[in-house]
Amino acid sequence: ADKLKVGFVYVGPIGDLGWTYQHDLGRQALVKELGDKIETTYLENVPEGPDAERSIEQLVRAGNKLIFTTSFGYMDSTLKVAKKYPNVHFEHATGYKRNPNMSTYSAKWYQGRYIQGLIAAKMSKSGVLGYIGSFPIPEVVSGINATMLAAQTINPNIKVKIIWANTWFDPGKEADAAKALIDQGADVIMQHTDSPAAMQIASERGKLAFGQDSEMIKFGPKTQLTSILDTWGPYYIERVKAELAGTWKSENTWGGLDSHMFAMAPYTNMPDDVKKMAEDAQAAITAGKLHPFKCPIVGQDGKPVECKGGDHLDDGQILGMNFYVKGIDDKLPGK
Amino acid sequence: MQLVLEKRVERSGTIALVSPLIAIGLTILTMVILFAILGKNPLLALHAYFIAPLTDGYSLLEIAVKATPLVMIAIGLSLCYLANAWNIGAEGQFLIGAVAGSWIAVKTQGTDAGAWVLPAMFVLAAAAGALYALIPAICKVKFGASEILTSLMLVYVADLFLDYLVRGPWRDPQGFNFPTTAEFDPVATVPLLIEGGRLHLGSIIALLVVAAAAILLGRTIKGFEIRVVGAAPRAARFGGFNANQLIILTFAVSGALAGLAGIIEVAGPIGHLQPGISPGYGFTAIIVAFLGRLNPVGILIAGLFLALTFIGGEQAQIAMKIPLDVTKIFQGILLFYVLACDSLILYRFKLVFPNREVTRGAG
Amino acid sequence: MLDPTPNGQHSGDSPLLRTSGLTKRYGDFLANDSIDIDIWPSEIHALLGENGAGKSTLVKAIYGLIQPSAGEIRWQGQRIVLSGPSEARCLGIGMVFQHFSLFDNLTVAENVALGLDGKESFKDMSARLEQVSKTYGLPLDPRREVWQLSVGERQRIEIVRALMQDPKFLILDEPTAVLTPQEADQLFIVLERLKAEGRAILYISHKLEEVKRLCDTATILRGGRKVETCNPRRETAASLARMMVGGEIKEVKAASGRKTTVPRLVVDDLSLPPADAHGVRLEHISFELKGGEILGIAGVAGNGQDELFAALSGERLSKDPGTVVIEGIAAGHLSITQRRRLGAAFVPEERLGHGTAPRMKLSENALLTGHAASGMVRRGFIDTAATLKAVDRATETFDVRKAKRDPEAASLSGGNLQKFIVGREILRSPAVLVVSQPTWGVDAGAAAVIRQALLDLAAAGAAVLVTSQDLDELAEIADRIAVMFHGKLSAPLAASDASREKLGLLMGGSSLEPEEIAHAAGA
Amino acid sequence: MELVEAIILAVLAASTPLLIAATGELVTERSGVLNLGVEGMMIVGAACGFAGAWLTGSVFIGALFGMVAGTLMSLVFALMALGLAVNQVATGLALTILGVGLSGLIGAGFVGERITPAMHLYIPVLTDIPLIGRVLFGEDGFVYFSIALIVGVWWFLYRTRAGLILRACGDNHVSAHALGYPVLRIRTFAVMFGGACAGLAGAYLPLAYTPFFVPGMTAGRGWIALALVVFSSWRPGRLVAGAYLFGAVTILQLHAQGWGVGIPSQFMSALPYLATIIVLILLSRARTGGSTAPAALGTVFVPDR
Ligand SMILES: Nc1ncnc2c1ncn2[C@@H]1O[C@H](COP(=O)(O)OP(=O)(O)OP(=O)(O)O)[C@@H](O)[C@H]1O
Ligand SMILES: Nc1ncnc2c1ncn2[C@@H]1O[C@H](COP(=O)(O)OP(=O)(O)OP(=O)(O)O)[C@@H](O)[C@H]1O
Ligand SMILES: [Mg+2]
Ligand SMILES: [Mg+2]
Repeated sequence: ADKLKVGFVYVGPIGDLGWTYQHDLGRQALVKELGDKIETTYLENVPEGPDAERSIEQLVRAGNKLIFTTSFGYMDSTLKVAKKYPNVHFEHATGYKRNPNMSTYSAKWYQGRYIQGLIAAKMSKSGVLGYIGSFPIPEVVSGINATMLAAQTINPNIKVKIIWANTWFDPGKEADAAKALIDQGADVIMQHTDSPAAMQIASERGKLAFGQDSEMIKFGPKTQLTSILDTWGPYYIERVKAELAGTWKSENTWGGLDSHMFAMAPYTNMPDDVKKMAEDAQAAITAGKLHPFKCPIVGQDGKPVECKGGDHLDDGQILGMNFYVKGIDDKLPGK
Repeated sequence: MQLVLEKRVERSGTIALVSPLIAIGLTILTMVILFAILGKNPLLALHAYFIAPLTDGYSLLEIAVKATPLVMIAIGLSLCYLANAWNIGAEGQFLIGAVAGSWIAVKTQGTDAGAWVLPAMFVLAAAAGALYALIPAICKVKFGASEILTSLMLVYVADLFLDYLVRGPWRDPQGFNFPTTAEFDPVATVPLLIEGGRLHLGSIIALLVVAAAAILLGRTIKGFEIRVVGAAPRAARFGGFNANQLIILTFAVSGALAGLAGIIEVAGPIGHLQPGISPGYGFTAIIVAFLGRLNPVGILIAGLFLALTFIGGEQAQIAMKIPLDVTKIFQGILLFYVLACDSLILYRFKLVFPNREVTRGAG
Repeated sequence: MLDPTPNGQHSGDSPLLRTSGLTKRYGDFLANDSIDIDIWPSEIHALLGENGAGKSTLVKAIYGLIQPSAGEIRWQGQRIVLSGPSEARCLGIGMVFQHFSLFDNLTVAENVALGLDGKESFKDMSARLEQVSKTYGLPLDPRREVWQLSVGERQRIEIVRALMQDPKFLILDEPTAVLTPQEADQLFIVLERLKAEGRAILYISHKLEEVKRLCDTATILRGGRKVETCNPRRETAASLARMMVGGEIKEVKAASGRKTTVPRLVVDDLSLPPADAHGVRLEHISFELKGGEILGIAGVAGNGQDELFAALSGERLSKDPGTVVIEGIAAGHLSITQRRRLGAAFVPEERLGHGTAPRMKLSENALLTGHAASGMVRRGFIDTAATLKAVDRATETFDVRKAKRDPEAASLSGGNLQKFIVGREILRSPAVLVVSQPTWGVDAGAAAVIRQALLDLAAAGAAVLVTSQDLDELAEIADRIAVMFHGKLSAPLAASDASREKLGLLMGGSSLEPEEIAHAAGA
Repeated sequence: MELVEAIILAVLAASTPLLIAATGELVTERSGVLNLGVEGMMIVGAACGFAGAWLTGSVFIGALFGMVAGTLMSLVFALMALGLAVNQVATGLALTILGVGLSGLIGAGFVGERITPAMHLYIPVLTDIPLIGRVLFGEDGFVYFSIALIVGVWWFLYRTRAGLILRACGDNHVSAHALGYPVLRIRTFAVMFGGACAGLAGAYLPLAYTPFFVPGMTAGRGWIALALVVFSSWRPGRLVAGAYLFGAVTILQLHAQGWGVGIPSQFMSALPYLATIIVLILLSRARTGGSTAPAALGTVFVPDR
């Protein structure tokens, strides 16, 4: 029989060392696992504008039966193509619109950010954390909040300085932002942009930092505390297997540590007690015993945030998060 | 021995006709070599680039869709360049046009506003693009500031402005704070021409723009004015034509066309406003304008041809895993060859033998 | 050895420079056809010829700027092949170009340094520059940038630059075209002195009187060939001109019964500040030109003729509408197009790039001025047939020779293009024609055609204003002649009353006081 | 106070690639050639510079690779714009497209690798002087080189005969040709110098700024360099001021965010561009006479022979 064709649409170059790179690692894992049954194709550097729809459709027309579109900006394009080709299955990363033949998938990175917040608060001597944001979208904002909530459990007076780079990817600018944060007193750098530039700067300055998307220890052997690793491989394998078995269904997968949608890189460059604390937190979160957004949560304005998910915020609140929690001394852009 | 250029007495009509063919031939030859170096089968690659997209209806329509904004912007730019006004900020004017047009779409969202919405969006987008283009034009005319650079700087500003709007005030309230406006209402959407495809009214508008430009440049005194001002400024002044007015005019027209292209793209193939609405259309259009030799019909052909290389590049990526970078190299080389061959319309090669043996006079 | 006798007999065995069979070919066109010329030390050698005869081409080849197609150059008896001007300078050949080879945004000292070979330090060079300019009475401020200088000062830089090379042989290509008579006189003193120092000079000029005064030998070129070498002092201006043109110059006949009518162009107290740093200020210019009349404006180039043309044509506007009145209508504030609609037509000095767009077709160039009032444009649309018809009419009436029906302007020879331009304007039957240098660079035949056309136009009742540096031309066609100097216009003299002497004084800036007129007449 | 020193250090680093690339373009433009392909030459310089350093382990050799790559790119430009008299604007844009493609292809094999970045100078005692020590004695070699480069270019342009000839070509190529200067050859050298500088500036990014290569890492810096040349009105002194000013605005807007100024970050990011436009206008207005730009800039020259 013909091999199943699986397509991928990437927003960056596969060599960006970050987001797209990790998706491609996932694809490679897929090939390794199911290479005799499937054939994969990818399109890289596909802009999120009008070209996206065509790129996706080109993959459909080339015979791909399952297509992963790996950037938020592809959401509407994917949906349009999905409606046009009901017999092809689509998987869109990080979006919220679905169709009977279009799933969404994303990861609860905020869980990892929570662990990072704990570590950061423990490791920071200055009590100031530096945070490089890409764009103030909910995913990034929830990451900042999770970090802060965690850090406040260790040090109620912890401060975070936030710089928005307004780009996912400009190594030079990311490096400049890292320098500025360090110069302003931050001694632990966290980033939500894609290149290892910030890690590199922190390493040069003898500070500590967390990686993003991928393993960045190479760029800071004495610097990286841990990194949130986008491990798409298991998910891709699972979904392709379902497709092969004919059991594919439209789903909303928002997996956390428990479902291995992402992983934490080894905890390095920290004392054993901190490492132990991190591992314990990871275990607790994985087991569902610890929720980063456990109520009560107080917003920046001093008012408690409505608790829609019982004892924690519900997924909708997290997915659409557009407020800062109390203690963040900054203004959310666009508010 | 040295190969040098010599001016022709008159431009060569023959070369003008064959030069694009020679250029394409040379490009293909170069690409064959490059494919061979990359270990790809050159024939299959060429097939993917050039033949495959031309042999199925879907790709043909997509070529038209992709070419639409390129042609529209390039026509405007060609007017500027003919008049010696260097607008390289069409990208910014495209974005501002998209933003301005979208404003109506966003404001009327969910109301039962009537069929006036789309035309109003077009008008506002064109006006905004024109106004935005007027900034560098006025800086040039009033203060003598280089329009090349001011128009380029304004691209970044427009990009950030769009970014601010879609991440801030214009964000879709139901959109989980993601940086996009809500999907435009049907009255604010460019109608499709063929059910199921993406070909839209914009392509017809682009064709009209080409026709209008061809008439303007070939048949009207205004078009003549544009050509003289660029070709011989002093003669133009003698003819009674004002170069400064023309800088303003051509910038405004090209800004309007870029702005219109912007809103058509947003209200057409995209359907909502978001960052990254332009994969560099404004810059690619500069190439289209030159590839088309600043001639409206030439630009139409060049726009379709460049669109073909984009679509073909995707198909080559899918079919043969040829990296996207190769498509860029391909476009760069093509442009080089076309420009080089066109140079032979005005010049011819001549061999000269510089006399090296120099005898010095007896002191 | 360096002691030539004035009648052209030279002692010594070999000339300083000799060309034999020197040929320069441009495509099929022979710009220089087998030219032999000898230059001896202590000689001022004139090179004469009509525009386009090949004078500049010859000296450029001698200076190494262009490579001859055939023939040889000998320097002090030895064959030389020059690959560039710097080699010529090494040998001791200096050159002052017809078109300034200066750099506007560099200082005088830098401009001079660029013409030297840079063996001395910039400081030494600057010091020597000051010394040389003092010695020869050509004052220059080394620190000023060229764009700030007047035409005369620019010419001085060119000359000083050549002198600084201490040349054995100096080539001057039309150095006096842009000088006032006083400046020219100063130059002649310098040249005499150089000659006395034993240097040779090759002197190109169209001013035959000054050649007769200055030069020991004259070589005359016609159509790229050498036709004669003679002693200019023994010739008359007329005989030299005859050799240049190759025959008598056709007489231009004024149509009989020309009557002046109403004033058609009136300029009243026109003043205009200079357009740029090195422009000339127009000051209080007034004159009245009636239909049927030709007014000539004489003057050395750069005295405001260009500015006057721009002000009359409307390329530059004046604030006061009353300063220029065309056909009774105040037009000082009107654009060139509006003035054309009033019945005015204009022919600028520069054919390529000003009068025409070089790379556009003749029909398009007909449209360039014709769009204003010739029915070539209807509701913004161009009537291509009408533009072609205008080309055909000009071609027929003025015998414009061209390779095809509608070629690019740049492909026409200078004379033919000029005939086209004049034809284009005259065929619109203007009420007022303002024309600048109508026969500059045009051969005698074509020049006669153009002058006749101007006369005929006036005869038909138009008012014609002709600016020219060629006094003979003005004498031939103008009814009255005024002189432009430093942006001021003298009162017009009746042509019959305007002797060369009077005009010469006016061109030098003197006002004609009664005793000066007497003096001039007596000189 | 330490913060001031730190900011100055960051500004110097951010400005250095701009300064190097702009210096090269300044020389190119002074000769009368407008090469808009700086971004393309930079990005190829970045890819080749990284490749060189990774293959040989030497940052210095990497920098040489970058310069050679930039030079080769500029030769393509020279062939087109000078040899074939093609429109310079179009050629420059084509060069940028080609460069982006080429760098992606060249760099693909090196993605994910890292090198040891360029060393920073350390002179005991001197480097430790507070406030100025690290600024003056603790930079990487590129920073010192960029300053030497611009001083050298100033000296070359205004104190040497070759510089005078180069300026003359940019002012009036017809006159320069008439005086016997090989205009096209001189311009070719100027273009090559510009290419070498752009290549080096590109190489600075993966060799000193962030010790790894990723496609597109120049992120528009080549265009900024071009703007800086105009901004400087073609004067080396003002170029230094402009480059550092641009670097300063870039860095300070990041700091302002860190301090929580509360202005939308997009507006902060737009500041450097707006500042450039305003300075362009002010400079153009302040002009008194002559032309600020090299008079022959961007025009085609085909000599008569
Ligand atoms: N590069 C060229 N290509 C073709 N023809 C040329 C070129 N240069 C000069 N000519 C032609 O050679 C002829 C001689 O020109 P040249 O400049 O020597 O004339 P001239 O005697 O100096 O005239 P003028 O008195 O106007 O200065 C002219 O007909 C000119 O058009
Ligand atoms: N720079 C040039 N390049 C190429 N061809 C030229 C150039 N200048 C002149 N020619 C050609 O040489 C021919 C002679 O031109 P030129 O202007 O010298 O004529 P001319 O002998 O002066 O005639 P006229 O007396 O009518 O002015 C023209 O037909 C033109 O095509
Ligand atoms: Mg001459
Ligand atoms: Mg002639």
